[in-house]
Amino acid sequence: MPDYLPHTDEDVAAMLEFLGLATLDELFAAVPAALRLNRELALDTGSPEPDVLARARARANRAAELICFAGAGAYDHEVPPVVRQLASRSEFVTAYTPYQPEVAQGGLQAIFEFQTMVSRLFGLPIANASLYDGASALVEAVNLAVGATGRHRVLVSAGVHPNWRAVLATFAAGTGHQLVEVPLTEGRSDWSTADSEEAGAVVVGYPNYLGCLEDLGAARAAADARGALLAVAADPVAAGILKSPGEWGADVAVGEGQPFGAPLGFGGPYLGLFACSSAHVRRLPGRLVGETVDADGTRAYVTTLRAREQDIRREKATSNVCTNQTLIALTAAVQLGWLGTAGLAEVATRCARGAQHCRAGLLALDGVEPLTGTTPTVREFALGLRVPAAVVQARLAEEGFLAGVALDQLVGEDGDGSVGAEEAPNALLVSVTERRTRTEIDRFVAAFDKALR
Amino acid sequence: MPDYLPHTDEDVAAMLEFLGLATLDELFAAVPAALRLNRELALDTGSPEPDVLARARARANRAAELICFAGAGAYDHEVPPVVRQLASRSEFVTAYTPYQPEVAQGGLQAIFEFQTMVSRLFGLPIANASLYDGASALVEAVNLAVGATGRHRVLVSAGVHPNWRAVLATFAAGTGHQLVEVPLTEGRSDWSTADSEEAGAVVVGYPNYLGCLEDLGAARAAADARGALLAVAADPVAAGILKSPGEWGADVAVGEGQPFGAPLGFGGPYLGLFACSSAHVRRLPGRLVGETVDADGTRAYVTTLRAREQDIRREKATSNVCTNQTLIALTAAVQLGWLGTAGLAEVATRCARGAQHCRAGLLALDGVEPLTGTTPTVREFALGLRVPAAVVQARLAEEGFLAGVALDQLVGEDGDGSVGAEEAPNALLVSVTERRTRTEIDRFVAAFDKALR
Amino acid sequence: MSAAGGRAASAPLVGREAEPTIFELSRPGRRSYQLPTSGFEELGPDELVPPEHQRSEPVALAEVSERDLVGHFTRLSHRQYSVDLGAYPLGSCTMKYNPKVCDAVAALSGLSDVHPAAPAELAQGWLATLTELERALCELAGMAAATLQPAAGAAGELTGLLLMRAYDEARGERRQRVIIPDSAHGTNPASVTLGGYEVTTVQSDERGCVDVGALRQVLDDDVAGMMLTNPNTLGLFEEDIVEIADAVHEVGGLMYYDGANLNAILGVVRPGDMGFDIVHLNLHKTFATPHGGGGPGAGPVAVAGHLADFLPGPRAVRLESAGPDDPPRYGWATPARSIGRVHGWHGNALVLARALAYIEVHGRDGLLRVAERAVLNANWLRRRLAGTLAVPFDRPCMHEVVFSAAPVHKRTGASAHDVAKGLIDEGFHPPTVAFPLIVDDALMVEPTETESYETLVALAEAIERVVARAERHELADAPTTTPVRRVDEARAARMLIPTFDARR
Amino acid sequence: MSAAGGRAASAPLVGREAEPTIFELSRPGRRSYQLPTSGFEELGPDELVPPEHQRSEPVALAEVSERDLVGHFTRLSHRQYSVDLGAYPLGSCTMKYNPKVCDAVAALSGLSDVHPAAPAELAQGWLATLTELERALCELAGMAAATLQPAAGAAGELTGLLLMRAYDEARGERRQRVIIPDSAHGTNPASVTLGGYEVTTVQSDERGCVDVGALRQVLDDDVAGMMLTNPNTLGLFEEDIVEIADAVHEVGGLMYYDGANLNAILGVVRPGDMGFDIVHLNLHKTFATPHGGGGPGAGPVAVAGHLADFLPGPRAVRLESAGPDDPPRYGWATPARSIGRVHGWHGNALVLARALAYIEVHGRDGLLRVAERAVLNANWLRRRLAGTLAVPFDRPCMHEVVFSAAPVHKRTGASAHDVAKGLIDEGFHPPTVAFPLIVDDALMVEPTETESYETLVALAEAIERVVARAERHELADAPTTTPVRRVDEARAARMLIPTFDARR
Ligand SMILES: Cc1ncc(COP(=O)(O)O)c(C=O)c1O
Ligand SMILES: Cc1ncc(COP(=O)(O)O)c(C=O)c1O
Repeated sequence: MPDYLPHTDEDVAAMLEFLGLATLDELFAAVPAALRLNRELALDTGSPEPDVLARARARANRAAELICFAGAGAYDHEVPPVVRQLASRSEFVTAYTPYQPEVAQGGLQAIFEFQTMVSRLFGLPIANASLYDGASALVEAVNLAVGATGRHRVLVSAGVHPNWRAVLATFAAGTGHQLVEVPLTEGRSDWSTADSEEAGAVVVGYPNYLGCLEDLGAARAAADARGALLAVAADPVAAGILKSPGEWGADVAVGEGQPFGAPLGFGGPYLGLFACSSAHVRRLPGRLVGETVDADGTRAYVTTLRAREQDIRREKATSNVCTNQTLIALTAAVQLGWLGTAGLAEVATRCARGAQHCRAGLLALDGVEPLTGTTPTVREFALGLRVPAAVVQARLAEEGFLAGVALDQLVGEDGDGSVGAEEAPNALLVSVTERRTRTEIDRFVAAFDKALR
Repeated sequence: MPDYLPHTDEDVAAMLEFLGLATLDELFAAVPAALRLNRELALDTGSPEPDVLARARARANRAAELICFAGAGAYDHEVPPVVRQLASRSEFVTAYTPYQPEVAQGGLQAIFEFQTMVSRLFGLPIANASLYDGASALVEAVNLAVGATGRHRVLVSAGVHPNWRAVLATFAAGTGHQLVEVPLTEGRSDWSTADSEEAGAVVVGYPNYLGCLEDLGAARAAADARGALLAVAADPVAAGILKSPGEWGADVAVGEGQPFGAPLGFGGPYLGLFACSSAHVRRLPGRLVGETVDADGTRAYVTTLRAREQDIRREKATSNVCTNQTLIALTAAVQLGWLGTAGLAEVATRCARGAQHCRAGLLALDGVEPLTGTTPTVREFALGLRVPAAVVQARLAEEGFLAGVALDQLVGEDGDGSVGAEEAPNALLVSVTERRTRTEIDRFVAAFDKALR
Repeated sequence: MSAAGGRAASAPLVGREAEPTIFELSRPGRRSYQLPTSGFEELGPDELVPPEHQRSEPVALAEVSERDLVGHFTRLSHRQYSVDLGAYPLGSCTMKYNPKVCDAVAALSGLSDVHPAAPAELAQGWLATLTELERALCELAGMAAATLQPAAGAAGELTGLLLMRAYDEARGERRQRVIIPDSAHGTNPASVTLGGYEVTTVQSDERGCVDVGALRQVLDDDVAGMMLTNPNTLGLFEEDIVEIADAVHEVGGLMYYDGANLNAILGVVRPGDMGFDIVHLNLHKTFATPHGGGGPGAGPVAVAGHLADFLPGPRAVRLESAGPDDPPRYGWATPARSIGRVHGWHGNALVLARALAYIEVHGRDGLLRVAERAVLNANWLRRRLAGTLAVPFDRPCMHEVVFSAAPVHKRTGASAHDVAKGLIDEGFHPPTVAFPLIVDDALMVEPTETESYETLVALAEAIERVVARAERHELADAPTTTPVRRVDEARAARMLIPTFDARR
Repeated sequence: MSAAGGRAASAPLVGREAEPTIFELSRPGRRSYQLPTSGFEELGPDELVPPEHQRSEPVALAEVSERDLVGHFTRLSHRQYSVDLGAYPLGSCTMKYNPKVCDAVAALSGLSDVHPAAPAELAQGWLATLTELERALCELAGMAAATLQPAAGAAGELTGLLLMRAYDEARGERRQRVIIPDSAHGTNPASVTLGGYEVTTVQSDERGCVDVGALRQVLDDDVAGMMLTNPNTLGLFEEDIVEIADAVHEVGGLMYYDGANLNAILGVVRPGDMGFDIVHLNLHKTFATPHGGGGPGAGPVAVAGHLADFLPGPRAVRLESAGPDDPPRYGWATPARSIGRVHGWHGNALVLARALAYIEVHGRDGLLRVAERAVLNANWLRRRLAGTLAVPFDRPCMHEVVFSAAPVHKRTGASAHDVAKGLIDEGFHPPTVAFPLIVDDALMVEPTETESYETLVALAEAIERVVARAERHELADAPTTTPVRRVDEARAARMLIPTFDARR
């Protein structure tokens, strides 16, 4: 009966005696007898660690072994041993939210550095200490915009990741926002389709989820025309070579931070990035670390503007967020520290370089068409195939490749404003990271050719 | 050209200027020009980490995937994640020998605890801070005994691991010890075969390398009769259920500490365990940590009796050992802390239980004979097979098993006092650890049966 | 000149200086990163990105050597308290020891290197993991089905409220209010607002529990439901839970269980059996996901059968097997009247895998022991410290106990906050202060089951010493042993410096 | 009552108390271990071991919960300085930053889970690793062949001396003496004794190098060889090395190269080209095996062609391939006149794998940069600190520089030892003190190539401040910021307490 509990039988006996109790069961005297479970849980009895590890190993997935050309917001980037090792230091891993700053300077300073990095990346002066993921960051961005403008109508480009739009829609049921989908034309948002009523937010991807570069100038204009804030869902890696959302005039920028050191991990834990202009700092969702001094005047860090938060503001809080993704944010700070100025630019460039090579190779094949016309893409791109994308995926898996993301998985068989019903089943989104070598890409293209036949 | 050096070009320029030098090459002005390499090294240029990791992965070995029934001093024991994690904390990993005790209390205290554990395990009051491996610990034990007695003749049981005996012989060429091999009869040392001249040491395994329990009473008597110290090479796991060398009257006990937390690692880094009676503390080889106090009277630790060591005593030192296996010793302290009193006994018992089950199963097969008669064994046992051991190994590898250690690999085709020339090629040493389940053992026996045909 | 990355003066082992930021350690031209050999000719952004989209300058990040990167973050780690260093008796937070085997599970390449959009056939192991965890959580909660998507407790709460809403709408109703007790965690009211409801607060009675009379007064058919945690945030079991649930159900409301305190009742009593309809579970509390300095966590939501159809999707499900001897197969399915997605993918998957490992190691027997020992520890401390601190609700507690330093405060001027700072110098992380809000000078202690009797004694003695120091007016300076002294929180808000760039 | 495992008061972050030993944390009946389900009935020792061999009581180890185990060793780690915390400028020790990629290589299951007696066909990857490393080391040393068995430098030295001996004997000789300079590391004379030789010490001249005249005086045909490190332990290059080697060779002696200082000359000049016959390499210094608090290391020995036949065996070798397109195959071979084994298996294999990874990451270009930067850093410090400390041998150094605090000592009473303790309070690990023995109050500084310019400046400034404190007689108390103050080393030897049990 091995477990992690330190209590010897004598301990239990002595403690019960101190409490004037005869049995452990009496500890639960307050629980009405009728409610007690009074049977064992229908779970196995405890297994020793080696058995549990063996069981977990047996749940390994074939996808883990494939050379990855899938993206759509989750990318197979290089994470070096040094980043893994630093980010897994147990002081960081087994700490709580820094309620006692005197013994939490380590985590606080790391997050302060993270905020600085995100702020610089997105070109906006304020960044918070993380949100759950890109989708939740977008939800908070829209909430901020609606709160700031008092307008519930929200224009959402169909180029925003379909899952994120789905999450937006789910939560809009509570907040009552009215979401208006703005469809894509040749992979770019067509703002002319939306009516010109006032709105609280205009939301657009950069690049959008199909990999296309949106015209953020047009998006800014669409927002201005409607009195809305502009919220940009930016790919943080592509941001390494693209004009920043801030420079384009965004009020809020959000992103999925997974590419900065988090493993693919079947979708989580990931990292919601959130930055905004100074005007909105008091509406900021989530935690914010600020610099201050200690009693001796030494530089110190602490979570600040706490009056926005739920534990103080309760039903009037800017958001309900409490536990968040701090460790992943810290990991991102380490990973961005490792990449540095040149490294981030190099990663972004390499992704683009590989993607362009791959795209050219695939488009030269019989039975492959571009799905977004000639609109420029950066690190991923959408294709229309002669055969269903799922079939190509299955065939390429046999050859050792994860071929990309089948778009009907994201938009459904009926498609949406980004991909039409006719295109959806045969549409594939392909992504290339800096880990993909030229040889791998060339082999992939050759295997793809075979798979189409 | 990525590397780990922080120097920017400006740094190099500024530093050279400060030194009044024009080029880096001038730093090497003291090197006679004729000696300079003046060509590039015939090595590849540097490769980025991911490439190097990929290359290392490509050097993976088939043996790593096999279910391990090999032992002979290197065992496939359970090492839990908690031990790996603690022992790989970078403070322990990237420290030097504790020359400055004020900033090395962590490592020092861990080694003090290690020494205590080894002392208790072997039943002797003094244990050092580690030696390279079991073989080198044995060399040091013999050196100590010879030094203490002034007698160079050393009786070495053929039941001592053949590789260790080989190492003893190699170093005896320098120290001039005369090694006398004492052969085994039915797996036990036959002291009657050795002449009764005075000797410095009597060396015996417990259990010996063929897994047999030696009569340490007889060994003690053999030592006493010759005025020798008794040095016991003990299996530290079996020691968990066996009478300790100290209790048997050993003057020195040594062992291979690999089973306490070190991976198989193709033979290293392992851990030489060394314990002795108080009489010999000033002849102790290697480092010793002692408890003391600091200037405030607080408990503190420091390496002590340093006057034995080479950096002070130079040619008169008790040994030449300097860098040693500290991290592996620390790992052993963590692993033994994890096992605790009950755990070590349980591991030893489980090994014995599995080995007995396996032995019975194999002996029931056609074409398998015991190699050591009816002498009791604990965790491993030697068999004579109908076919060459190498053939059985190869066949069982196909079935997913590492079948054991072929004894001709250790003793050579011609055998030695432990295994005769006729037996050697067909002799196999099989070992069972607590990691082997009954099902695995039963499958192994079945596959073994097939392999013999 | 930038700061010296090789100077350890900020490591508490050898100094007390401030650690420079990574930006101060930076020197243009230094680098750590190394990328794989790609085999590509070196096209730059000019060839890859249209000019109007190009960044004019690279993002200015820190430029450090790998050595300085390691020195910096290692030193930062030495400036951070953690469970692995010592007890962390933060009430409501369940800072137990997290078995390292769970780290090992989460690090397995076969799990961690899987793309979330991989076709189900290539991710069977993950789908099996999710369905098994869902089953275990439902059994523990006494519920029928669950979503594993919510990334934390608060996300679970909001999901639960949207389920209420969907249920309401399916009934053709449009209820407006959700009831929560005044002792509730701040996420509850915040979530209620985001769920589109109004908060109605119900007072606690003098026993620290929901005042059933007061509750009845606010119940009507505009009430969509009630959120409750049981044991509540005072560590007390709501003994009238059946009456409460019945009353809420009578007006057509749903009962929502905030599972942050599930640790106390594992295998003893189940939310479903208490009458709850919706339950969120804080896996990062009960199921030993290390808290990571503030996450990641996971907040699955389990529901009774009548709500299963509304759950977020897609959910991993076990498919009908072709034959009885065929291995189990798994796929995705979205419930018929699903409220939709609440996470970008499938939730914090690696956290979910950890939780399953934790459940498997403990098993039904071990989980029950967890609850027993957690409650035993808290009660021992309650009794032991009853003479030192006030115990506002002096009756047996569950897994945590709320003390009040108010009498000490009045007597000595030292608040709960001061006591907390004093405790740091004793080598303990302080308990939660200032929560729950309904107790003055609250000190909320949750020892958890993984702390030993000896640690409880040492903690109690430390608190006694600190209170004695308070009597001697010695706490104003505390802490004195930490790398920084008391931190000026007010200044941080007044003179906001949220990034390094804001310092200038 | 045993100590409290959850109290962090010994962690420098929150306290300054002593950390209890694990034995003091122990409580009978607690446990951490978990073993796999075996499927065996529970036979005990009685059924498994004959009575006369049975232990009467189990080995009394500590009994702690996993939580206390983790707390204890995590707190101990916070009481330990390391490269990852800051600079570690210990002369002769080459405490450089060790790339984490090498840890990752050593942790690969395909390497670390291989039994050393596995048949060669099942261990081809390992044999390839060993042969590739041997080739690289031979190229770096300018040698023909190598053994990878020696587990550290000293083991390599003894191996080298036994090679000398075997070579002698093969020539039918029986030489008795080996020459070492007075600046040699202590392992050299100790190894000479163990090799069965007598030590003849040769003085250094006023330039800090071997006095060639004095050397010639002790050379005769009883000299088996000479051990030398170049650069020597003063960090100086022995410029007369050709003359020295020739002189030794003339009397029929062999030249032995102590490779602990190879870091200085990687790719610049090779021991083989200097006239050495035998070379040991300290992989844990030059090739970035982290030092582990005192090992494990590795001390391969490379030799010139005429000694290859004597090398220890077995050695991994590349076999003739069947056909030109066949993949390479590897096996074991023992040299014809091998001195025999010097390690229980094949040496510290995982350390060897790390070293190969280090060599591969750096490559020929990177290794040369290592040497250049190491020498640049040391010279910069030498020049910068020349006004603060004495420089006994004031000429360009190689990768390390020996200062003398003797003038400071004389002036202020503060010895090199005191200066070292003062430096700790500045946030730096001190340099090596009291070595080499031929310099009074030696402070031997080896910054290594991985420390930055900024760190060198900070180190220099710190030393200047410490010397200033010496002038003010403020060092007697140092260090003051550490968890323990100055440790009483004399008492440890006088009142020996080598185990917890000796305390009673
Ligand atoms: C009682 C209670 N409810 C809800 C929450 C919110 O959970 P989370 O922090 O995971 O969002 C917490 C934790 O902080 C809590 O203690
Ligand atoms: C110059 C010199 N020679 C030899 C050695 C001995 O090497 P090792 O400690 O690996 O035995 C050392 C290291 O301490 C050294 O610095």
